[in-house]
Amino acid sequence: MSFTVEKAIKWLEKINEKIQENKQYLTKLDQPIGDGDHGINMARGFQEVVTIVNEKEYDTVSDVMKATAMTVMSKVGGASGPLYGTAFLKMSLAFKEKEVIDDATFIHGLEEALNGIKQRGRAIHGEKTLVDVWEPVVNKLKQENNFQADLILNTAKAAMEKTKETMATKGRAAYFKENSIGHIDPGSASSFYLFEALAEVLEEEK
Amino acid sequence: MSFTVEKAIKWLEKINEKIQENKQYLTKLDQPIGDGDHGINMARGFQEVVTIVNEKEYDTVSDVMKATAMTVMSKVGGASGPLYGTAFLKMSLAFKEKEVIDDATFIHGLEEALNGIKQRGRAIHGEKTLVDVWEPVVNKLKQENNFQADLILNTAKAAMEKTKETMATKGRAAYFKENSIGHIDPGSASSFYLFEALAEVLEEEK
Amino acid sequence: MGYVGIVLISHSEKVACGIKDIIRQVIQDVPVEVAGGTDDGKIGTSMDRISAAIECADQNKGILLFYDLGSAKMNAELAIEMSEKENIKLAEAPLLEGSYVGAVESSMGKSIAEIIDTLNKNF
Amino acid sequence: MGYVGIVLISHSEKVACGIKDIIRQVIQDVPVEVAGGTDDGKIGTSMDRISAAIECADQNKGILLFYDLGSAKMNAELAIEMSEKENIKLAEAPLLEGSYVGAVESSMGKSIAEIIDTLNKNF
Ligand SMILES: Nc1ncnc2c1ncn2[C@@H]1O[C@H](COP(=O)(O)OP(=O)(O)O)[C@@H](O)[C@H]1O
Ligand SMILES: Nc1ncnc2c1ncn2[C@@H]1O[C@H](COP(=O)(O)OP(=O)(O)O)[C@@H](O)[C@H]1O
Ligand SMILES: [Mg+2]
Ligand SMILES: [Mg+2]
Ligand SMILES: [Mg+2]
Ligand SMILES: [Mg+2]
Repeated sequence: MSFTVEKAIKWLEKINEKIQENKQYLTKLDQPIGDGDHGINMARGFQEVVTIVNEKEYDTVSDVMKATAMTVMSKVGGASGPLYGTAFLKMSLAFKEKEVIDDATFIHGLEEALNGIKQRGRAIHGEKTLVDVWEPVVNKLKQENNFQADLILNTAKAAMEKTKETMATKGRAAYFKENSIGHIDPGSASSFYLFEALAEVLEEEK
Repeated sequence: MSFTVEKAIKWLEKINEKIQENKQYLTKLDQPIGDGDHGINMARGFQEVVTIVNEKEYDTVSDVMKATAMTVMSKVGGASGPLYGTAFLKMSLAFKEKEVIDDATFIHGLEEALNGIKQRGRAIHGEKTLVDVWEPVVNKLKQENNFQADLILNTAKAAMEKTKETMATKGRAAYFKENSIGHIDPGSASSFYLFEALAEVLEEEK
Repeated sequence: MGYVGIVLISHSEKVACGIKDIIRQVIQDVPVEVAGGTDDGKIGTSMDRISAAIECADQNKGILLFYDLGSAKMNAELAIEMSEKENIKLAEAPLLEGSYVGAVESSMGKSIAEIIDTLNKNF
Repeated sequence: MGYVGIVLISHSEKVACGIKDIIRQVIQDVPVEVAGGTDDGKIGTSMDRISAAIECADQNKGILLFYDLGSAKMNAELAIEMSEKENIKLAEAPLLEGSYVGAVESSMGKSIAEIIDTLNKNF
């Protein structure tokens, strides 16, 4: 595929739809092991993202990602703001000066985003954070080296569900130690929606 | 001498007079190496002490000291509240069940007060705190084993002035490290007034 | 049985209340009481406010006091000595960071000794 | 030349303002700026507020940022990266206790490296 400005905006709109729909659910996930604001944070941020990317004309996907990054950083609040903000900023940088964003470039962009998240949060895989969803998805995509909607969706979903079994060692949930086991990580759930939205954009292309 | 309820109240009234008169000065001492409230704290506390000890009839010096301790603890605020509060509380305990408070008993009471201050503040002599005035005065009194107004006055005054040369290692002034040198310790100044007042009570007796 | 109570002692009432807000976003059940500022609302600490906070925070499972600067500690110690209650402890940990950990631990039903243990490990 | 500026980053606006009050009782000259709460005044942190505070605290002698919990740190790091200024550092010390020490040190004309050194020794 070739990832265009139009597709990028579609992706962001779909992310926002899912987050608005699941705002309460995300917040509920954040209650037992956090401060109960993840849904509120994400909904506020992505609502604004959709407004901003539709307000202006964008020449490149890189510019769309940059605008998204800035808005997410400013509006989300909480840990997910700098984390997702950094992710979109890294994608923006990875897509800079690329005429066409083919599968390999896009996968590279997602990998850069993952690295950005890990660096920002000083987190590795298995700490019950959104890294636990991003890393398996990126690895799977790198392995296959092309985009398949099903692959993304299934990998993201399984990865998100797996966070239920792990103990948090980063972020607010880490204060709860063993008691964090048995709950899905809210950030992993929102990351699942992000990849679910991506899968749908790819689906529609067919 | 015999330290009576009347003398105790006279002592407290004289302390208060001196503190009210020097309120600004004490606060000024607390500005370069503290938070500039020592005069305000002490003036508020001892004004209330004088009100309280004149409001009720007291049978024993111990009771007067107890009432003073409670008022100082409640009203002074800041480090000097618990420190002077503890001092008067220890005196109250030392004088308990004593029919007559002779020189030896009173000196013992002051020693107990000093020990209470040191324990409360975890301070020893030389740390630029009110201990630097209390300890030389108590030691001198123990040496001589009787009360002489001059001796108290001169010892307290010299000790207070010496705090100018030392570096604070306890209390707020300790944050200023070397920069605390060159300033008289505010708590040592208020302690000087306390002993000056005591000297005057002894003087009047003659 | 209730939870270990948390008392926040600060020179500033705003600080104590703000920390309580931060904790309350996460933990609702644990008693968290503030003793901020002097009796007349100025910067400083008040033994009376600390004593009152101790009374309110008590659920018979112990009370943990967190303080900010010098005189706060001395007033806290005085309040502990004046209190009739047992099992009141002064936490040697940063006020905000420590009390947040303390409140989360208390919400998990930990004892005062277990909480102090965690604080010692963390700070 | 001015002083090293202090920025107080807390999840709570009250906490940040209250700490500033405590510092201001002792230190008047040093720039102390608050970045507390989210843009809409809720519990959380805001990169924009941190960036604004950095701007105001700058006297060309460096700026030291103090933060409370997790996301405050990430937002502070982002704000540092986004800023054009040099010599902005994140202090790894408790918010209240650390910033009080930092402000006193700054008032004595210490450099940012010297202040960080003191903080490392104290916490
Ligand atoms: N240090 C970290 N590294 C990676 N992810 C983190 C980190 N801290 C938190 N997260 C992610 O952020 C999510 C919480 O986001 P949110 O609730 O918006 O922020 P906050 O915890 O500040 O309230 C967590 O579920 C987790 O996935
Ligand atoms: N740990 C301590 N041990 C003994 N004395 C102390 C201690 N801390 C402070 N002081 C005394 O208290 C005085 C300051 O009192 P005050 O200004 O009323 O309280 P604060 O410092 O809380 O504002 C100091 O000048 C010093 O003499
Ligand atoms: Mg949250
Ligand atoms: Mg939050
Ligand atoms: Mg003072
Ligand atoms: Mg004070």
